[in-house]
Amino acid sequence: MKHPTRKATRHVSQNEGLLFEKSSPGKMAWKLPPLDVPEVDTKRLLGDSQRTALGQLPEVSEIEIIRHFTRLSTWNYAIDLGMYPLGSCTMKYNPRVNEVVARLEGLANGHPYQPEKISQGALRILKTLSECLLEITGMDAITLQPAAGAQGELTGLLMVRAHHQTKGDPRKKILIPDSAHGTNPATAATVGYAVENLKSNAQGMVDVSALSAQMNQEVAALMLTNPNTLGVFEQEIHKIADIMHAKGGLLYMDGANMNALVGKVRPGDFGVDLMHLNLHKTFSTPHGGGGPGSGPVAVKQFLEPFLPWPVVITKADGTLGLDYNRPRSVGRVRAFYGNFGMFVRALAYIFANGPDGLRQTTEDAVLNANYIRKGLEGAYDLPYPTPSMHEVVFSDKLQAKKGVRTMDIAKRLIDYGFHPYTTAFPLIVPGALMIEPSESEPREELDLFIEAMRSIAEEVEEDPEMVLSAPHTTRVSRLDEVTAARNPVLRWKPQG
Amino acid sequence: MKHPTRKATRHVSQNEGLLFEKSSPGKMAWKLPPLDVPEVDTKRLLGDSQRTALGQLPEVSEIEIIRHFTRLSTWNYAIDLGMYPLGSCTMKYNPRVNEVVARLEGLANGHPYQPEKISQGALRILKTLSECLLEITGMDAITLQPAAGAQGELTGLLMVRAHHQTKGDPRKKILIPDSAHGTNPATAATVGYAVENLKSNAQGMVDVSALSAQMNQEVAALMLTNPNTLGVFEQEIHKIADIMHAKGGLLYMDGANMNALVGKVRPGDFGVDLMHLNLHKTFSTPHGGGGPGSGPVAVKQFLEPFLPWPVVITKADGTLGLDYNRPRSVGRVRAFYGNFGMFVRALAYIFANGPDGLRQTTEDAVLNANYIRKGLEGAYDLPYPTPSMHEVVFSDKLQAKKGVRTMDIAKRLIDYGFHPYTTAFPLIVPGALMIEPSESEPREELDLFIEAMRSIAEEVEEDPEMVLSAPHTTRVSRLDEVTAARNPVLRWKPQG
Amino acid sequence: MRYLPKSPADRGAMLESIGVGSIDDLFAPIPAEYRLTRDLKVPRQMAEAEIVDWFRERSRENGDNYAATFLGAGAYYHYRPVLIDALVSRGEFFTAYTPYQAEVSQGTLQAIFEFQTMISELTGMEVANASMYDGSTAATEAVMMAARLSQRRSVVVARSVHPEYREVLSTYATHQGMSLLTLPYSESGRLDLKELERAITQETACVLIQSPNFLGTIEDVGAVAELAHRQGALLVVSIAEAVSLGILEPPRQADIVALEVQSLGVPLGFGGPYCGVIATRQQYVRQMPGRLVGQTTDRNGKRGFVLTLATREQHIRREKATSNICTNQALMALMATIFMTIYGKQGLAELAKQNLAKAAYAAEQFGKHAKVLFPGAPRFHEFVVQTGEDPHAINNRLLGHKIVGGLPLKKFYPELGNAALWCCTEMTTRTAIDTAAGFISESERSGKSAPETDVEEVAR
Amino acid sequence: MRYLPKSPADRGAMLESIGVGSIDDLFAPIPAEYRLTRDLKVPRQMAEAEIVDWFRERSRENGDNYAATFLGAGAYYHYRPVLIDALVSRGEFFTAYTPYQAEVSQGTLQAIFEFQTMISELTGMEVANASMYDGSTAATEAVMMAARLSQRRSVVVARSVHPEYREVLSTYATHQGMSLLTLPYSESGRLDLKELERAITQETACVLIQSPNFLGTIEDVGAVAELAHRQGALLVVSIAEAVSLGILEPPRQADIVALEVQSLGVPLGFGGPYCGVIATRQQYVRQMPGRLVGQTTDRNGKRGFVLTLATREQHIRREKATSNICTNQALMALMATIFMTIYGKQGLAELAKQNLAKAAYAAEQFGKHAKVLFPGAPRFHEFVVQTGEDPHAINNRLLGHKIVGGLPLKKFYPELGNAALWCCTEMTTRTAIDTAAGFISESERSGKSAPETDVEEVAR
Ligand SMILES: Cc1ncc(COP(=O)(O)O)c(C=O)c1O
Ligand SMILES: Cc1ncc(COP(=O)(O)O)c(C=O)c1O
Repeated sequence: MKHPTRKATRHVSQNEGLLFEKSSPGKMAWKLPPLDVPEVDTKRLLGDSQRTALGQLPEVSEIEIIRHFTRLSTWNYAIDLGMYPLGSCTMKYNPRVNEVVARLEGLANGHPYQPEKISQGALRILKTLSECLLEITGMDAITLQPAAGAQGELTGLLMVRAHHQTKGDPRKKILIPDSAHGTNPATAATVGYAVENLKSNAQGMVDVSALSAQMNQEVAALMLTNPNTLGVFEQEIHKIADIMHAKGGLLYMDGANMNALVGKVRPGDFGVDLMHLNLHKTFSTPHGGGGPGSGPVAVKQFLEPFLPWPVVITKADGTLGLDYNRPRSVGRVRAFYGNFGMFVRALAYIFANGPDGLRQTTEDAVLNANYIRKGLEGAYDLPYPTPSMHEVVFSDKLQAKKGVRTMDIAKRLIDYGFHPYTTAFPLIVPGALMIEPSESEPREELDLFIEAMRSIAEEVEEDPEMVLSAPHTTRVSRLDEVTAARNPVLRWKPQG
Repeated sequence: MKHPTRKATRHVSQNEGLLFEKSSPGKMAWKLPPLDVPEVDTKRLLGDSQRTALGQLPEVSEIEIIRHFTRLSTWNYAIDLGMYPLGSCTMKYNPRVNEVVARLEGLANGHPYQPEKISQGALRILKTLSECLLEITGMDAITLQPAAGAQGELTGLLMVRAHHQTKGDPRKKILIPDSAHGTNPATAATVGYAVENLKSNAQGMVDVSALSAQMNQEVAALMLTNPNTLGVFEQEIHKIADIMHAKGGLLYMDGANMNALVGKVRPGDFGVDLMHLNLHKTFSTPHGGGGPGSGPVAVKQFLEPFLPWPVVITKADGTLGLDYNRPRSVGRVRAFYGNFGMFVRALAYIFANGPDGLRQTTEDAVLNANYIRKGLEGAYDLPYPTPSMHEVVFSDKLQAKKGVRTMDIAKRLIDYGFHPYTTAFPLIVPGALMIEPSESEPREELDLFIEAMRSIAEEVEEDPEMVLSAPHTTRVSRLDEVTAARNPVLRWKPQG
Repeated sequence: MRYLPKSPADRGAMLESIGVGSIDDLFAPIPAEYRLTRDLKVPRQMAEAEIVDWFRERSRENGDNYAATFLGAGAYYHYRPVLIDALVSRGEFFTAYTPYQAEVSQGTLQAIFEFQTMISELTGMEVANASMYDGSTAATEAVMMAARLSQRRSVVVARSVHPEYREVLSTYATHQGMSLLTLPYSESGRLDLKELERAITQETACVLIQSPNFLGTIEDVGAVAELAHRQGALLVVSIAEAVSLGILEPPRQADIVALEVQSLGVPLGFGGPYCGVIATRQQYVRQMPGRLVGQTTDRNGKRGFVLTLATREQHIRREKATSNICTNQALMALMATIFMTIYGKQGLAELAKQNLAKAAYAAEQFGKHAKVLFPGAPRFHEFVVQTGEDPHAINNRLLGHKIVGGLPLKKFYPELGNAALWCCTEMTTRTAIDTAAGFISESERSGKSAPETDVEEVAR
Repeated sequence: MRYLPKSPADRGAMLESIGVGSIDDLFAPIPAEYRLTRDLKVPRQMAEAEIVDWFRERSRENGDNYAATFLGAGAYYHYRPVLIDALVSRGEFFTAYTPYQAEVSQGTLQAIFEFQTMISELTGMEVANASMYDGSTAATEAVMMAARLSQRRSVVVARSVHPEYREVLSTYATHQGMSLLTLPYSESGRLDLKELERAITQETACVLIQSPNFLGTIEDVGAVAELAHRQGALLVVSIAEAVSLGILEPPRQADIVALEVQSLGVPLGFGGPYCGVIATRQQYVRQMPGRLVGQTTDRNGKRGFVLTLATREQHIRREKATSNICTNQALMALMATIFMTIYGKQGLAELAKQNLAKAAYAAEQFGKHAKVLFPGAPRFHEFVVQTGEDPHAINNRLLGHKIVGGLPLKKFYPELGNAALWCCTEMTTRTAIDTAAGFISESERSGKSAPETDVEEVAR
């Protein structure tokens, strides 16, 4: 490495094959208690439905399983290891107490259909979290059912649709800024809407006059991310809301970036009609290598009748219950009540913070992003000079001259001991470097990041090949994604 | 690396400074609940005893603590990562269920002085484990109090002393084979005995005629490790016992190597009068980076009166209790009842195995050691050709010709993805390579180990410098132990 | 605040280096009139011990001390080996993001590849994806996928599919202009094949069944497949109880299998997070929703794994994507992977067999006193019992003995009268079964039929 | 057996490669007459679920649902932040051995170095070791160390040192030909200084005191040190409650401090594993028992850590070693390190202050009804209450309210009559204190003095 880093070194790392390659008949990691009822004749009970062979499931022992997954885990980067500045992902600290409370017997083993009288604890959690989220968003009613942000969007657009249908005015289109996340248009399509693109202006914000022009009676809603995916707060949010409302449209807010707002401003106060939250971003529930998430949807009162069933209610005797009798509801978007385990964690996070902690969190998140922005200005091109909130988006314009693109810089960042930022999103920035540090980074880590990024910028000038061929310090070098997609090998198969 | 290994690769690894270097006034990872009693005036209550400054304790946040210790942990080798063939240490799988049951509320939060009527669960564990260990060792009575093997030795020798004193025959000497572990002589000295060395014969066993000659009325006991530290079973054990007993001496067995015997033979059946066990070796309790351990001492009936107090008894009403009224007892060797958490784990291990599992475990441990022995014969010098039980000891004689010693080979083994074996012990083998795989290694891992060791032997011939300068793949290269001892820096101090 | 790694001095220095006077300067882009000038009305900052206490209290209110449960119905109480939590609690797994950057995500990627392989084996399909939200959305997305594959818009659904799964399907389908036709079950508790034959047309995109179905009976997948395929329709099989595949022939004749893997090591957790997964034939993979991991090589020819076929997904294809799913249920898929590895080929079969035996015994005991419905078809570990008395009343009495009875079915299948769905797993002891049988017997003997209004609605 | 990673085929192939016909051939060295030809009589192999159930049952029998405890006396109930178990549960920590091979043990080594530093700071000493078994053996070994340093063989011990610590010291000392002289406490509950002055001679190796002592009072360390040093004796201070150091001046005048760090994040665990540690002056380090980690550099000048000064230890020096200790309490030391890091400089002071306040409140409340002994000296969070009635009887009634009362002292200090040692920590709620005070008040008012024989021995 030309520019040595203070952040990371190389160290010996265990190899490990696939489980199937360690399997041998007769090895086992299980034992069942003795059966306390009579044995059964499977053939007699099941007839043709009886399975004869269980295929290639592995046979291994307990120690091998511990080692297998422990070794695998050491190949991953993680928030617990260092800064994970994926823009739009809000990779923040996942508090350990959340994991403890989510595993408490009565919560972890609660059955979704157990009688209400022995479900008061879970229902209380649903209710308390709902109340907190409503206060935080400034909205009036909420559903916790959606399993992730994208399903929150879907639930929201279903409610938009129901709203217009109830008015006898089923509209056809959803407006979506060109900076939006892919789930926004994909969701609109899933709900049967046509998607109309909205161009951003030179500041990276919604072009209000263009919006005015595009807005009409066909448009059901605008899906707006605020701050948007450039990390820019839509300063003309009130005008945007007015334009939408004037023509009977609704303002949907993608709340993926709520980490920039909590405790400082409430979407319900600036004209949003409905929005989703990502508990796995703003509210610290762990990403788990790709999920689970949780995407509650909060709405203004007029949309309350359309919330999915069931909703939590307080019954006459003061106990909590679930109300399924919701004739105007859009229905159900998944079985049971949502990703309950994530509610427990999000609520624990809110408790740990309190009002002062939540506000300080937001302030620190914005502080961190601006510190990075300042630190990298000059070294990387900043396509939109508009003030940043919780994230900042650079482009690879300066480096592209040397043939080095955002993905190359990202790979090189790995050698410096960091997980890369988000590459190639938002689409309005060609060659984007989308950086979101979150509030969880100490200044020390930010300084190392800035140092690494500046060092890479120098490398691009002095020795672009070094960057183009990165990473150099990982157990595998750059992987061939093209071949993977061309000849997909999606599962292991026995040799020969 | 000349000979590439299939076992390991290098991968990027996070650096991390000392906690004190991350500290900054006002950062915090704690919060106390509000005080529900009146505040106090500390000065008034404590006067001069009040502390004014808490020195250099660090001030950091939760995420920094998680990262600090997570990063540190990734610099360690561990059983969970691979084979850990430290001879005499029995590094076996530490079952995860042990950790779960040891953390059950009533066990983890039980106070040692809580009333017996709410301690029946803990007492039942003490009793059940005692019974199992007595059956396994073939002895009659046991104390679980000693905190580790060395304290077990001490407790045992105190009982030896009490036994002789009771007979009005306080003896002065303990016989200890030259192959013994350092704790044996150190313990004898702690108890006030003179240590007399016993030379091993050419087979690495006790020289029975020499023993006959050395044994006399001055000798209180022989401390014998069986199998001994060469992994060799003392085949003339019956003669040894007879010689000791004939002259009124006792046979103490260091049970560190019980992993070679459980379920196959019982020390109580071959003449041992008393012995200790290492629950952290044979019974799977984790080593924890150096402890805790647990060293129960099992004895024949005639030594029972000397056991440390208290002992578990069954009371008239059938409940369990602790008996402190033990007038002939050697006393107490530590506060409370021993490393209780380790008892829970050891018992869980016995339950998981049952009689068949325990026997199979021993067989596999011996099988693994012999497989390695076979695999390395020829490549390394085998000073004692006597059959091996659970471990095998080679010497660096062949490699020493090229100036490569056991410690160099050990360091090179790290590059091949393994933790080294035990070096330079037992003392009777100059340049020892003491290898104990335990039963927890799959054949695959043993093959990789043999391959690595053979490859190193070749390297010694072809390129000894490669071995002498190892390790090459770790985040730090070989550390300077000499300077560390010469100018000890035993704590961090603020700069300047 | 203890999660925030900054001292006041750090903040001051950073503001200075940014060149602003105060933190509020950074919030200037937010129009002043909207800025919050008060504290949020959420509970005050709590100590860790207080948080634990609060949730402990909730846990206690949530039946943490119940001795046995006979509830199943899409959420199953199986033993979760302790290895699962020990391993998924490693920060490298649970605090990692979606493995976009393959070189520092090989752990997650290889584990997903193993998951895909095991699910393929378990379901008898050729490929499986990395996960869906849950069984209900997996079934729904599988139906959408079938619609894309067949280019047809009508769906035939068995009424014996989990009622909540059908509700989800209906929510999604409504706005896609798809028509749903729900077909009844026959005497045997299986989909009525005659009705099915009549219902399938050249317009039918697919048939959706569940097996074992919600009533506990195992569908005749082969016969349904034949009827569907004859008209060019696809067969989608939903499986809510993955453990059943340890002993039941997988639906190899299906075109798409939508599986809920909760029972493979994912906690009941009051209904979520669970983990759906879609498996199908290789040829259909480009219409499959969700993430996929594929094997490839690095620049030195070394094996490695990457996310692949992303052109199906929303972040590339936007409104033309196969689904809007992004975040999925990766950690639960990892739990299932570990569970399947622990039990393996032999253990999963034995586990399923114990479930079968427990339910067979229970059905026999209950059957001595009350009517066990649908005796004509095989079942796995759930069965419907019809009693004289409202099952809520029986359950209420059982609750007093710390036993949670079967799920009353009146809400979902009113035509079955006083019926409840009972489930036994390896966790159900003979003692619990005998106790429950005793209560049923007592109820039947005393000819009870308490008016429903007296009875608390013990199941929702 | 599920822990064993071998298939029958593996075993066969391995035997073949070794060149023996059966496994029993490998056990041939064991004389046939001793070989076991039957199964061990231990419980049959149990499933994981059965093991968990068995220990759950034991946990329930062990007071897992008690609301409050007033027990201290060398084992303290403090809140254990969840980070501790989250971190020590990483296999890289708890499944590693003693860090003999530094290059692959830097994690453990650096953590111990941090432990040594923090313990030095906390105790006001210059250096600390890596750990001892517990507070009792640490105190005992500290006394042995003092004997080596002073080359004297007489020891003066305060009777206010934990009785079990004194028992351990006595066990060790007896066989080393060391004499022990035990000195009484004064009216104030402190070591009687006049007696001390008389007792110390030119033969005295050291004086051993504990502070806060077993009776809860804080010793006048300075005065004791002066008397000891005047005669060339060393002062060894044992500290059983490490949290006290958050607010109490450390015994800087001591020569050796023997600390029990259980209260810094180690579970009560029915008495163990705990963690002792010895701290002392730099000049005495070569007579210190136990492991030590030192800082050094690698071949490239990079900082690293190693075990050092091993020439003090048994594996090098054998019978001439400073101690026979080998395996110690590393994982508990790691717990304490994490605990100290979490609370840090500020938090530890605040934590100690809450303990002080709780005990002050409790002593005040109890003092309204009964006699709180030793009012003359300051105390931390323990105090002795004398009642008319036998405290076992009061405790028995409290137990019925799920509260565990203070430790009756009759066994250890019969001269104190109906006295008990009560402890409050940050875990003790005002409600629990008020409830206990109520019971004491009731006992005193009704002038109870039940004959002891009627009363179950509730403390041992
Ligand atoms: C701006 C934005 N919107 C929506 C989503 C989708 O959320 P989810 O992944 O939870 O479905 C994301 C996730 O990355 C996002 O960044
Ligand atoms: C043969 C032998 N004896 C005694 C001991 C000492 O046991 P412990 O470390 O538990 O004190 C050991 C430990 O390594 C040993 O190997």
